[in-house]
Amino acid sequence: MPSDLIHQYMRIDHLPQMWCPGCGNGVIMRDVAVAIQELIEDPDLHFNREDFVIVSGIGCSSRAAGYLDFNSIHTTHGRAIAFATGIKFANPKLHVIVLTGDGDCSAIGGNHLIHAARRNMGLTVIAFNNNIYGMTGGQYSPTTPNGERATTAPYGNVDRPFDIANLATGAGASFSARGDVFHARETIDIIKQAIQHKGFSLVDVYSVCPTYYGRKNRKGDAVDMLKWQRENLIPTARYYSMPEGERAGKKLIGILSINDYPEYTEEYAKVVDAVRKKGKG
Amino acid sequence: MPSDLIHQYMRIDHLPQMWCPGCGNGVIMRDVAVAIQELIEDPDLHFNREDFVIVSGIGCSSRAAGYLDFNSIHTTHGRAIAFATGIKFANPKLHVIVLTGDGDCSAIGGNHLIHAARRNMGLTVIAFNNNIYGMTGGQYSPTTPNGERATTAPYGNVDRPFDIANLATGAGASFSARGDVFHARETIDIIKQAIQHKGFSLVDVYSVCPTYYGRKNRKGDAVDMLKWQRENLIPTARYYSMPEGERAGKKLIGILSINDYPEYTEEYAKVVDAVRKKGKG
Amino acid sequence: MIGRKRLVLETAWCKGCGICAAFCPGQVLEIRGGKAAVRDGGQCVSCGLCELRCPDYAIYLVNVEE
Amino acid sequence: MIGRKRLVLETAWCKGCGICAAFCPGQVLEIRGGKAAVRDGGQCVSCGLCELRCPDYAIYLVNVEE
Amino acid sequence: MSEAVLMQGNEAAVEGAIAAGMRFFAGYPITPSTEIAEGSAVRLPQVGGKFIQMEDELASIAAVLGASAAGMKAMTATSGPGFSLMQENIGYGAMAEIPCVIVDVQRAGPSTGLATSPAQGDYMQARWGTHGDHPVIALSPSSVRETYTLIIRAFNLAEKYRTPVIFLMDEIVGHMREGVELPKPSDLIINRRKMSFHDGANKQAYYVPEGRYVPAMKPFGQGERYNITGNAHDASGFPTNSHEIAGRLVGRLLDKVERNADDITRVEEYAMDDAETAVVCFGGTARAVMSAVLEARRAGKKVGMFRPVTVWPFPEKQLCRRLPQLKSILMVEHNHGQMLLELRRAVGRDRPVHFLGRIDGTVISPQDILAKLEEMEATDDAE
Amino acid sequence: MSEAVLMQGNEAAVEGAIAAGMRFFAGYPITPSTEIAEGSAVRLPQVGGKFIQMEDELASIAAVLGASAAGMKAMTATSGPGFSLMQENIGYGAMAEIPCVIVDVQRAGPSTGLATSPAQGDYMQARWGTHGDHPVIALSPSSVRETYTLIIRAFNLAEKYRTPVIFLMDEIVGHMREGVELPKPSDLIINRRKMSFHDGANKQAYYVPEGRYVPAMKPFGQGERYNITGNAHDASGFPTNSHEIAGRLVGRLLDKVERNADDITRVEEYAMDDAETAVVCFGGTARAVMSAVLEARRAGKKVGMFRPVTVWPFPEKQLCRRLPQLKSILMVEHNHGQMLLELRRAVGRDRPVHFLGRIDGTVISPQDILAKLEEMEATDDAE
Amino acid sequence: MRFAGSGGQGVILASVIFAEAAVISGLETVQSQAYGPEARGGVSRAETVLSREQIWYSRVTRPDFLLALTQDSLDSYARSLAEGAIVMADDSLVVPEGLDRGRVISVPILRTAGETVGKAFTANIVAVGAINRALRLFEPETLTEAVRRHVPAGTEELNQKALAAGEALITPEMSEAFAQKWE
Amino acid sequence: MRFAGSGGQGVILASVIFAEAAVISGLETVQSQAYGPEARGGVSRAETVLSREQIWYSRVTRPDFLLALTQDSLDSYARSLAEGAIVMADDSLVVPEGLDRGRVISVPILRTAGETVGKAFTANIVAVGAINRALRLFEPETLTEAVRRHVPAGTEELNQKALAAGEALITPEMSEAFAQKWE
Ligand SMILES: Cc1ncc(C[n+]2csc(CCOP(=O)(O)OP(=O)(O)O)c2C)c(N)n1
Ligand SMILES: Cc1ncc(C[n+]2csc(CCOP(=O)(O)OP(=O)(O)O)c2C)c(N)n1
Ligand code: SF4
Ligand code: SF4
Ligand code: SF4
Ligand code: SF4
Ligand code: SF4
Ligand code: SF4
Ligand SMILES: [Mg+2]
Ligand SMILES: [Mg+2]
Repeated sequence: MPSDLIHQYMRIDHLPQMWCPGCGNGVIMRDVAVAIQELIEDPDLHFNREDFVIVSGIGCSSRAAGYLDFNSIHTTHGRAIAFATGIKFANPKLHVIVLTGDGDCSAIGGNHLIHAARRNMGLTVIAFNNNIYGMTGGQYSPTTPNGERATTAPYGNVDRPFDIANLATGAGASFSARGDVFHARETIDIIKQAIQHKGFSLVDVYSVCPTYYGRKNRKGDAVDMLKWQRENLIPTARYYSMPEGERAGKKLIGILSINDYPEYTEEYAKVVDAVRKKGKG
Repeated sequence: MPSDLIHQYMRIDHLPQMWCPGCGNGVIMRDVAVAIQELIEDPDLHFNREDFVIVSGIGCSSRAAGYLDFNSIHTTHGRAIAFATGIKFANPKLHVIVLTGDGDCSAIGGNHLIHAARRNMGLTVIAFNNNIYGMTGGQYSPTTPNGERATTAPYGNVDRPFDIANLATGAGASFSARGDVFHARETIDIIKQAIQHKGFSLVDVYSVCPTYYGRKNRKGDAVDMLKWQRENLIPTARYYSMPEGERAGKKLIGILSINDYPEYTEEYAKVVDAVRKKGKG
Repeated sequence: MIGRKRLVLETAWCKGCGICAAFCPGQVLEIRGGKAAVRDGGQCVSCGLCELRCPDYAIYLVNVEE
Repeated sequence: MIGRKRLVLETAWCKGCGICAAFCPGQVLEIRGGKAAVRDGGQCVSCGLCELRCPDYAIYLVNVEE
Repeated sequence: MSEAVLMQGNEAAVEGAIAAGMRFFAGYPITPSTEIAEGSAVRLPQVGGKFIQMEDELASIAAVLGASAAGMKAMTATSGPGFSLMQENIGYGAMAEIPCVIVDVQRAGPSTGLATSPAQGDYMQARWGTHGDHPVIALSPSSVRETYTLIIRAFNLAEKYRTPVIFLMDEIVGHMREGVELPKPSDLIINRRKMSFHDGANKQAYYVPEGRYVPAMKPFGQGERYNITGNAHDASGFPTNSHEIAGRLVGRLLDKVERNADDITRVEEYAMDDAETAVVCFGGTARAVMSAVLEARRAGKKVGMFRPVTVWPFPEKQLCRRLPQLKSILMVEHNHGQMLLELRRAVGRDRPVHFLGRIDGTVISPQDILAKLEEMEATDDAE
Repeated sequence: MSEAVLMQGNEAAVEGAIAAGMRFFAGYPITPSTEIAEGSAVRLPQVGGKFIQMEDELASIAAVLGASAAGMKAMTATSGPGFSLMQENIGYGAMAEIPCVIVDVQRAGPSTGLATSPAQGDYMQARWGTHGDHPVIALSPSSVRETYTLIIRAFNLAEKYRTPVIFLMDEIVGHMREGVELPKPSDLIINRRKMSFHDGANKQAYYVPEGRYVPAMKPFGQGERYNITGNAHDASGFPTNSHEIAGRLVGRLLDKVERNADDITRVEEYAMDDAETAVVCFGGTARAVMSAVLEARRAGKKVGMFRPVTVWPFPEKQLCRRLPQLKSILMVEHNHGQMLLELRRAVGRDRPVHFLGRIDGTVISPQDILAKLEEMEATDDAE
Repeated sequence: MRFAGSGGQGVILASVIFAEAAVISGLETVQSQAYGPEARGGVSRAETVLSREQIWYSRVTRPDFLLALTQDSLDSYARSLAEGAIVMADDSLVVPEGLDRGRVISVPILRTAGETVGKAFTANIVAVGAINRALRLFEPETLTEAVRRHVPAGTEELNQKALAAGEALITPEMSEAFAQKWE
Repeated sequence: MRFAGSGGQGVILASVIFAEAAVISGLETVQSQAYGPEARGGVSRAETVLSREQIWYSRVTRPDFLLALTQDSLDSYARSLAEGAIVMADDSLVVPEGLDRGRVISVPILRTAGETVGKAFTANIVAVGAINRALRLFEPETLTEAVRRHVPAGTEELNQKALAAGEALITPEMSEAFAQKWE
């Protein structure tokens, strides 16, 4: 018997999930479930369970769509955000949450990411960023650090990595944030804010893949990798209270940028209204 | 008999080109030819004509590849940068110049743009940015300003536009700049610098499409559109000597950001060297 | 403590990754035979960190009716 | 002026867009019958702006042998 | 004055789709299909629908599938290069059983080819463009008028069989203008998406009662949560690794089209009753064929036209019914011989099958066909 | 100890390609082809070559074509979903005549299907996946050993005919390990890219002498500047709107493969000399077929194996040569019947063509085939 | 009927307006055109087939009527006319040899648009007016309605002016002569 | 020979090592495996066919030998063995009913790897050593070389240790008994 949360929000027939021991995906998936639960249960807010749609692409992380007991759609590799755009635009009252991998959203799906950000389409994108292609067995991804090893970077990675949150901001995202596995509570709160944000929101959640990324790069096991996150990823309050000098090499966990551009489907609705008022329709 | 420049660097059998009267593409294409000519003719530099490769996608602007008398390849819509990546990587001594449209490089080709920028692949990308899909008859592009009209935005464009130069910077481009049709001499100089830059360089050149963008949006004819550029696009020196207040609504023509990350093919060559030294090869 | 809570371990779901044990403030847990196990239940402060970070939902707290 | 230059108009290539005329500092040029034409050649200061901005390479300067 | 309206084929596709209930269009412009996007951009807001221009064709088909999953009748339109890019997700639509209509207005290829010239070179691609075994339904109109009514049928079939339907137009019809008398939409039965899962098997999303082929479809956001995936999946929609379940699933997908071929396939026959020579053609090519057949009949020749309206599945049965009366067959199409392959397979070797094709982007004329018919007479007689 | 090396089919593809002169690989990982990318990443730097992992399959094929234009023998490898994404640029390669090799290691589909299970469902897609009429050469190996030599042939054909060649593997062969004795690369003729344009017609890039089909290819950066385009183009490589030139171009592209079919197509025949029943198959399926044929022969049955090694163009002529001696034919493939369609078309109705296929991601066994052969005997006799 | 000119001259629209007039009058009609590269390169020609019976093949191989606004189009399409076809050409064009001058209506379409109407881009509508008057094809109201349906909102008046200016180019005698030849 | 376990236990590698040893010895061999979802989900089983003649069909329908490292795999594959097949199972597993105990080699593979060798992930190599000794398949040097070719640089020593530890699990008597049954 799993906990109430799991029982209520996951398809427990299919648990425990297919992920490796210590894989960060399980924690992030739970973060999403908790965030949604807390939003639904908040009497001041008016979130309805049936209005949530989980969209994913292909990858280890994208299997999360199947486990979460919502309207869910597991699409093709890289296209989750484009599917999500169709879903949201077709029915703007839906809360459309995209669960995706670093490869899924920033390699093959990079174009849809920047365009959804540009349009400010009201989606919440949660990138399970493990710096590797997990599903296919450990090839480097656009977020694999320079010099690190992967099955397709046997001599060290020549590519420079993306910072997915920066990329989204550069493309015009109105909300971008970073979370991780270790700081699960903070990440839950960030996800809650992302879902509540009207317009496009992106949360780049640093995950851990002990099986491929960890093993190839001598990062130790899942516990070691989480310890690394504890030391190097710093939640907002502590980050800003740190002396500048200490911040070097560390990254902020929290909201990185936010603004209130108009949301796409709302803008479109205005056009439709104007046209229909003018007649014909 | 055309001028020496044209005679020497263009396939004059195919001129005058297919573009509409007053289309900015002709000016930008000439800018590219002049920039290359000046580089080749500079005795201090060692540019060889046979080492230039012009790569384009599909669109009005992409027809430029055919007119320029170099190694040239007119590829598929959106894929010019990916083809160019293959060309450059296969033979790094080549100067690979991508001539592309706003749609070609930032709509369908957006992913290749950000990834080439991320890798710092040694390409020079010149975007002929006319804020519209010219070739297909005037649909909005990712750079069509919000609210403007296009055949597919009959009630005004709901999308927010990209700033292509910003997008490239967000993705990690090591050189990004802006040019235009009116400031042709300045733009030639910018293109020369872009070609000389080792690593990925992008020049977002504001073009004019009087036929579609101009007509749909009551921007007047080509002359009016160039006058608008004269008033609103300001070359570096003047821009920075302007009082802050006057800069509002105006854009800088010049280099926007530059740095010296290592270039991709050079980094890869180091890997190959290291591997071969270790033996086996 | 905010109400009494009881620790539940769903061993069948545990994959033995060791995260719960490594970050438990009370050193309540350990890995035994490839699975999480309670070493010293008395030390549990019901902080819920193990539940928060268990990737397989194999460990959690339930409220205890008083 | 840096050397004497002569203006050449390749009317067959001209599409009559009017750019050369609009931005010629000497008002040397005009559009006549849908094509660029020289209105007053004497005013030409050989600045080359017409050549620089003609989208169809229909107007340019050549050096004149002395 | 009549009530006919002058329309382009591409406009008729938009109007017909709207009549069929299409309220969502996502696309990316490409000649010669662009007017479908442009028309949708104008018309959809007028009827409370939505138009979006996506960043490319990959995104367009994905958005269409997403919108359909969210309950809207959705469509996209493209031409060859874009159709190639859509292939992966067309297979997804087939596997996940998401209805939608994909218009391909064919142009001369391969690659960017001659973008504004007519061709019918995507016929085989419509069937085989995506990987793996999958079902395909494709319809092809030959006039502006038919475009309007046939695209309604395309939507109906998409809903009925829960699958993407390919509407295979060509530049000839897409850019042609004709007067069209619009039938009242209410004259045409338009299937609405079923609103609840089939009963039984715990109301699983992909449960199909014995002897049926198509699970009922419930859009997202209306209760009855379920999972959709392009992986092999069980009746609940969850990915499976079971070969048995996967085999049954793909088998059902193929069966639902193959076993319902009688319902799906339609042909137009003209002057076939006593015909000894059948001219087979589809889409815009039929215009020249009709002219030629009329002319040949005037000259007393027993020639008829056999036109698959449903081009996939190929109406093999209807054709074979005509075989006994036929002495010879002429396939006319604007390609190198694609439907010809199906025809040859269906007919076997016992009837001479002749071919008139064109790959240079020009249109085959009635004179070309008449000349070919004469040539055939000569050779067939000689045999 | 022998000099054989234990290799996976995917590894053999890498080693064979390197032996053929491949020095550029661009790809994107996908099961079950990933080992080809991984192997290339390790091996290419060792031989002075280049490996790059691109952002997706669209970029991979584009980079491969670009590298080939710049003078390198280039390859990519993928599986169904990625193969679908590559289709547009496969057509570009055919139109612009840029040689390269595209490996498709087939898996069970459609869509993401059963990613790790074997299938042969992309056979038709290999021929018809891209839009418009275009030529296709596709080869399919049935053992690890053959993978090594056949991929060398794929590179040779790509160079000789200046066209993308599809190397159609399947999971069975891709993931199987066998001991392979590597022939010395020098034993295999490897065509090098021709280094100067054909003389004549002002040395135009796409000039082809009378009676020949393939223009000589000159890589970028070596003088002789020219233009490459996927639009219809004249002999100089410049886009044209002339229907006549376009028609001649596409005609030549199709002819260069069709008219050279004798040079391109290869089949493997086993025990066919006196066979009355032919079992037709390709790729990894041949393993079970060989076992079954051996077994059937042991039981005294006149059964042989006919295996197209060149799967496109389909070796129709070679097959028809065998028709007179055959009483029946059995097609065995891991799909719903794709090569079966070609077979039926080629054979017509005068021989019974039976089919044994599988779409559930499992492997057909020799026992399955033997059972089917027995069933055939029963029905064919009954007729 | 074939309408030929260079891209941007609006020959397509002229062709569409006649098709629309036909639809309004209950005639059968098919209108089509040939394009340059992608949509942009400009239309080289457009065609309208008018008939009382169902029209099948939509392309005109040998048109009965040709409108030519550029010398290129006049020269190239003059060769493929039906016997007895009528040609309307701008008066700035040189009538090529081999064309029966008695069947050529040479009128100042471009000049009228630029000067009388005041907007060069109305040349197509001027031509429509002239053609209709010369060949006596449709009732003037029908044509007025057809034009109205196809021009952008706000330009109706300008276009009616162009239509009238076009009609005014044709004298009653010309009309008498050509309408007969056409029938 | 079938090798079965859960993902990450390296049963593929065990299977590959025997195939490699076969190649080194000049035998014909085909090695194959079945995967879970994409590459990641872990291999459920791997197979090696050894023969003196050319091998065509590469899958094992009824293996002569099964290595089982998990209870699941033992239970499910025990059902499809050839007659007289030999099974090697970790001694922590319960031998299912219906399996001839006389043909089951039950040895502490996992424990040996974890304790004797010191690294749990060497269980596959321990198994390889045990199997080879029990069935007397290849010369010890051949196997040593086969292992060397397939383990990451730097781990050779560890793996030789594992191999030896595996061999040590098999007593000469066991070897005598099983090698005969196998032949
Ligand atoms: C079109 C296509 N290309 C490639 C693949 C193979 N593939 C599946 S998942 C994946 C990458 C997974 O990486 P990521 O998105 O980072 O997810 P992770 O597994 O790391 O969570 C790839 C390349 C595919 N399924 N479809
Ligand atoms: C895959 C594909 N999709 C669509 C098209 C149609 N198409 C050709 S050019 C173009 C857009 C051109 O816009 P841009 O890149 O801005 O170039 P411009 O014509 O404005 O210079 C489009 C959509 C195509 N050729 N291929
Ligand atoms: S491979 Fe990596 S990302 Fe995938 S389940 Fe295992 S640990 Fe997680
Ligand atoms: S349509 Fe616009 S971009 Fe294209 S040639 Fe004409 S003016 Fe230039
Ligand atoms: S964190 Fe969960 S899965 Fe990991 S050891 Fe603890 S209980 Fe087991
Ligand atoms: S609730 Fe806290 S103290 Fe108790 S076992 Fe879990 S982590 Fe340890
Ligand atoms: S700028 Fe050039 S094309 Fe334009 S009017 Fe002047 S000469 Fe003619
Ligand atoms: S050179 Fe300068 S002054 Fe002379 S015509 Fe040209 S623009 Fe005018
Ligand atoms: Mg990842
Ligand atoms: Mg543009």
